[in-house]
Amino acid sequence: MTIQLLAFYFFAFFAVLGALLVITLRNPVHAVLSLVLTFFSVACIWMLMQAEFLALVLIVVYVGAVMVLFLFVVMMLDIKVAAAREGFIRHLPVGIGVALIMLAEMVTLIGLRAMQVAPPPNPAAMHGESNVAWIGTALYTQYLLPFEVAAMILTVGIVAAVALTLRHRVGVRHQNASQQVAAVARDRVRLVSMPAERGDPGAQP
Amino acid sequence: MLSTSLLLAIVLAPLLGAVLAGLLGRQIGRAGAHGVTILGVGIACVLSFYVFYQLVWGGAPDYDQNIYTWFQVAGIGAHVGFLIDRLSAMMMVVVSFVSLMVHIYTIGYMADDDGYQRFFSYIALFTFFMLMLVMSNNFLQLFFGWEGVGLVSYLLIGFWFKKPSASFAGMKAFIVNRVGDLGFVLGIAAALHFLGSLDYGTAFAHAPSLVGRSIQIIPGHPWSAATVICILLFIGAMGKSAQVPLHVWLPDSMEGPTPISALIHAATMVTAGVFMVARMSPLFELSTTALSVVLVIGATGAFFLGLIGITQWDIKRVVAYSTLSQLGYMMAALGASAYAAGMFHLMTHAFFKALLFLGAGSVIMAMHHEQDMRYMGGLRRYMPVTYLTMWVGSLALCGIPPFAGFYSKDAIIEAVGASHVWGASYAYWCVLLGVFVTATYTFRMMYLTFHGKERFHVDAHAGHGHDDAHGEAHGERGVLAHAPHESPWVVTLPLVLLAIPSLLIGIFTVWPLLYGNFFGSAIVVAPAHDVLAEMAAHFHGVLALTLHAVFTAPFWIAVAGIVVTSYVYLLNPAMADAVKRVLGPVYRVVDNKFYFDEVYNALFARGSVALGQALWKGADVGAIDGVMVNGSASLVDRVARRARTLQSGFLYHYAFAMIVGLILLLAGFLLVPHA
Amino acid sequence: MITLAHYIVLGAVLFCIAVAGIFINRKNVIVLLMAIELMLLAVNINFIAFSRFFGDVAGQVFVFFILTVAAAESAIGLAILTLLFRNRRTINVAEFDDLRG
Amino acid sequence: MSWNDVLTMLPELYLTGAICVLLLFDAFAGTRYRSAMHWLSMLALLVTALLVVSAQRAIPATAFSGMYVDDTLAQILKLFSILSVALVFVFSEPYLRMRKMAVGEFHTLTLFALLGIMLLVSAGNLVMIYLGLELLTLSSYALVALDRDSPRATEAAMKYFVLGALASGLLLYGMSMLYGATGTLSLPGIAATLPVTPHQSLAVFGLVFVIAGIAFKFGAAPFHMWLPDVYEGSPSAVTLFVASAPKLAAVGMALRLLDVGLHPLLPYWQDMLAVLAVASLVIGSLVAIVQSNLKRMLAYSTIGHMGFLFLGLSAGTSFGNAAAVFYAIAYVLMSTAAFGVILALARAGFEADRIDDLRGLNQRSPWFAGLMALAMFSLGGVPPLFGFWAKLLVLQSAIGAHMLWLAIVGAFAAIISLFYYLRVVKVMYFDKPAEDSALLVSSDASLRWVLSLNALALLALGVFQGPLLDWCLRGFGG
Repeated sequence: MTIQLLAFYFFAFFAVLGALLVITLRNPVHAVLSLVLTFFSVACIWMLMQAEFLALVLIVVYVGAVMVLFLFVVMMLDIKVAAAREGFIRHLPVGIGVALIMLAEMVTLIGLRAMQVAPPPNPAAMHGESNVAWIGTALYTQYLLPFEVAAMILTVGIVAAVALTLRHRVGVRHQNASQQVAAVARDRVRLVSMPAERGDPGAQP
Repeated sequence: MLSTSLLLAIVLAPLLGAVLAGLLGRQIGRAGAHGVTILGVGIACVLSFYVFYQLVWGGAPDYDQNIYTWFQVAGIGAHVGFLIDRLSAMMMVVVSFVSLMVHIYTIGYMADDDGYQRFFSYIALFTFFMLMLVMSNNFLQLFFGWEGVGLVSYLLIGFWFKKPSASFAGMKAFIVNRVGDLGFVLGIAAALHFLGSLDYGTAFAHAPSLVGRSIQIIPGHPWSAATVICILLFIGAMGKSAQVPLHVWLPDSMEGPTPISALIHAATMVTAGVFMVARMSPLFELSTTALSVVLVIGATGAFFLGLIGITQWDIKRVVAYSTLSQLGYMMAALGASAYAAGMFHLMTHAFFKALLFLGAGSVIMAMHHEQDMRYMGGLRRYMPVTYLTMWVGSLALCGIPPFAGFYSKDAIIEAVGASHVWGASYAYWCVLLGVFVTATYTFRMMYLTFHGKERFHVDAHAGHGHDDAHGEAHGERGVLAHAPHESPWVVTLPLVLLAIPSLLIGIFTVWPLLYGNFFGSAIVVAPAHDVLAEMAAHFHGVLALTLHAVFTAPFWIAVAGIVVTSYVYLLNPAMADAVKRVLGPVYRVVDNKFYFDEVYNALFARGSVALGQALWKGADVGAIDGVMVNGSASLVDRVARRARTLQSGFLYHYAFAMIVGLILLLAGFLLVPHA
Repeated sequence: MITLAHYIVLGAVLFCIAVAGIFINRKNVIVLLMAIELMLLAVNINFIAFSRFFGDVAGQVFVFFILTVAAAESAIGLAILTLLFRNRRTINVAEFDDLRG
Repeated sequence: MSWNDVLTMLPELYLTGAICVLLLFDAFAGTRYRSAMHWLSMLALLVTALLVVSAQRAIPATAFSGMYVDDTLAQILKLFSILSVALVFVFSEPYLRMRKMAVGEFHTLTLFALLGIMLLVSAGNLVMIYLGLELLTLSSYALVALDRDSPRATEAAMKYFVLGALASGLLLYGMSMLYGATGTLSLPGIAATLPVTPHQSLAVFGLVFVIAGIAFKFGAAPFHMWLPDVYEGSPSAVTLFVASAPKLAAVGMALRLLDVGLHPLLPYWQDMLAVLAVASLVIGSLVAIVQSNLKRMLAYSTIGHMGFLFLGLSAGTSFGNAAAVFYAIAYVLMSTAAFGVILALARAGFEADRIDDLRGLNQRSPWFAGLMALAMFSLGGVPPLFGFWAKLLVLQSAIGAHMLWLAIVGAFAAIISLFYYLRVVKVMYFDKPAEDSALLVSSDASLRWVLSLNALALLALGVFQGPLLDWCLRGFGG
């Protein structure tokens, strides 16, 4: 058993453990932290595959930004850790059963025998460049169009998030300095000439 | 030589009338509306007679041309075109003549109705679609006309849509016909698939290639392609021509105005199925199985549906069941490969049945929209023209020589007797006993309506007038505001004009139609099935045939029916109740129309609603939560939970369903070996 | 020696855990969002492993895009979540059954 | 990248630019320019459509290293998507105005979704399929939740989001397996490798997941559960959108994946699609019967329609594919007409989305009752309307592919489905309007005219369906 294999089992164990905790823990904050554990472990496994760029992106973007966003929302919403878990416990056997059936089917159908192959030498190193350069070159040549589309998707994310959550609260008074400065006397007082009130004798009471 | 513009004029004249009356009805007024439509249909009628004359005596060749190409895609062409041979020419004459009579009659019948212009527009439109149907030279246009007449028929059944029963009847006709149309569409698709063309000419030319080809509907069970095509097409005919078990819509369609019953539900539209099967004779002749099906279903209707007519009290329903029975006769003739006999009966039936319907309508008008024969009786003194013409129609219906119906029905019975396909002997007994049934219900109707004591009385203060066209606000049953009187001339004129062919047309046409190879190449009969050729050997002229009738079984069976009925209803009225008592259970079954409606209601209407309910509640809650998730929990707990969360809506159930679907698809690959 | 099979099985296990998380969880919408992240992670493991063993860059590039989309997706998901909380004062999955039948 | 690449995908590039301009316009112009936003969006659609039309070419063109494919199929789907989005804008304008919903975001998000559709139907690579799909679905999630204060809309959005993410996870897993089996992401490359790869069983395994993803996008049973809730819960304007152009995108996606990429696996996916088709036909046509909400009923009817569409797809022939595209177009035009009527009747505080709300519509507005009846008959497949031809073609293609049993199931489903379409017609024509009935057709002139045209097109395209069918067939070399 090589040191790599040992490392793989180590990280894989924590990845699976973290995943299991994510879906079982009661407290959402704990669940988020378990997910972080999984992400870390998986990033290490990617490192084992010499996919350094993606491993780093996973840590920096996922753990650093997305998971923080999750934590932020969890805490902001002030979710009560509900005591009632009976539903979960009762449905657990069926859930586990279905998941195991699915796993069994998947593993059977994938055909693992054909996959008992050792990895070839690192392709990026073969090209005499780093993993980052290897991906970067592909990204900016062959995959330029998807790259741009990904940018549009991020824009949609921003537009949607703003459209859904930004609120102009009614009744909140904002100070608008430029309007205040631009105000002139004419705008502040309006003189209205009105005819004097007079009783109309023909009017119905 | 027939010119294209002539044929176009026949089709377009009624359409133009319909459009004018429909769109400008308010502007041109009542007289204008019936003026333009009658003019249009009149033109079509006159020209149809001309075409018929040209084909039969003028020596004009058959006409088969495409006029307009609708689309041409992937080797499939859809055209508008006409095929005018003697078969279609005869149908054109029948359709346009009966339609013209009904138009004239409607002036009187609908005189007080608000929807006068609309009505004329519909019936002219109907004439257009029907002519398109019979003149078509391809499947697609046939289908167009087929759906068109259906559409107008639903519109007209539900014409008095404020009456709930009328709108319900319209719906029922629509849905039942969809079942037929399903078969028809599949049949056309299958014909296109195997024959490679929508045009009759090309398709029929390829018909012999069907022999030996098969189709697998259920994997592993090949069926003959010809049988599948023919049976599918025949299912279409069953819907439109109201054959057992798709007949249930026709009696209900009597909710529509009577001229419609005469035109659409007796003389023309319902015979479209008969016409279609005759037109498809090159295909049907390839499949003995299909012919057997046609024969058995037709004969079954001829006898059993006629039986129902004996128990009905509504005068229109009696005539309606009689129509069902006669349609059965026509189909039986087709099944026996005696296409000419079927078409012959179609023609004679169109005349005398339209006559009977219009006569019934005349009676109904005289009775202030009372249709129940229990409140009639003795009307012969009040309306002599209606009385006499209806007798002509009745005798023709019963097949008494020398009335028209005799020749056609006799030919059918003999042809069925001579047929050798499977089920022919059963069919023979059905059509033979059907004669007795026919005589019984016909004479019963005539006696109850025109003879015997008056079962209504006149009360000037009863207070409802002629304006009550919808039959809704009847006061006491059987009380009339003033005495019944003969209908106006616009009503009686069509009666007389229809009575003439009902009396005479059989005598003049029996020889050419049945034995004179009148239809020529329009109808194909395999030599092994050609029963008419066998019968021709015994034909020695019309007079001999008529006299010979006295020595045949059908005639005496009809006479027996007449005698029995006369005894029961004229001499010994108490007998009817006695017979009813003796035959109690049988009577109830027949009186309830063999429970077709009930069974359909339970099976289809309620069944599909229940199945939908079950899937709605069951699939979401029962299957997922109840059976799979809570399978381990105790029964009490499960019942309680189901009561509490009767409907799902839960995200996890949805996700669960998706995953189960995925697992099943995966399992499909584990378990089912693939190529 | 770590073979391709090791990675693929790890991916399958994580995938099944994530899927199970979606329908086992009956309390909390936010855990559903996390399960979705897990699922995408499993897919990413597959892609990187295949990419590594083929010596082909396409798989890793795809993972890059998946990560990008997942970020946008979680932003929208969390936005909907806050709306839900604002409208209902709860994010309990078992209480969202207004729409059903 | 070259100029040629840019020119080839000019419509998409233009649309991207237009969306950016609209975004800025919306941000800076404020709410006073609502109608300007509407007309600018319509203008953007018009120009995009013109660019698509002007790019008509006989031979398919590719751009950006095969990421983008422009062919007849893509053009048909794009043009009708643009058309349906234009209809969505016209029909929903009064609705949004009355409800004071975010007009700017509605337009930009819808256009983003349209961009996703256009990229999706032109995809030549799994990456583009995925990104186009996500652009479409992410925008759709946001649209469904756009009515922010409605609990039902947000609930629908959450369900849509979670299930949609699950589905795209399944799709991605399948794609990873396809990649593992073939070593390429390019669709033509996959098709070329599949017959020679030693890992074909792995590809078939991935195929199952890909089919699940496709089925979700269509809303085919058992992946349909999101559809009724989203249709019912969304604001009607959004329902209209969700029910229209995305179905064209789904057809495009299915054809790109199955016909272009996975055609060597035809015997496998044919059976799967057939099974899904039967399940959808049964669920769709039966469960719709018991619905009282019109939008929900139309949702179940959609599931049934998707079953029909699968009949065409599962044939796997070029005729079947053309029939499926034809069916999708027919479905989209029918559902815009049906939902258009709902939108025309909706007012502030009155959604007009229950079947009973249509009671006696004929007495209030015979014309709109007629249009609705036309839409219903067309949905039910009554000849000679558009929907009839669509059904006929898919049935015919199923028969042509020797799946007569499937055609018979389809025909039965068509009959059952007539029942609930007729119910709507019956309610409009034979029931009396409620005493306090608030049935009023919107007075918005463009809505009235365009809706009339849309519904009448169902008749016109039924009568003159030849050119459209021809065009669809040409998309597959027919």
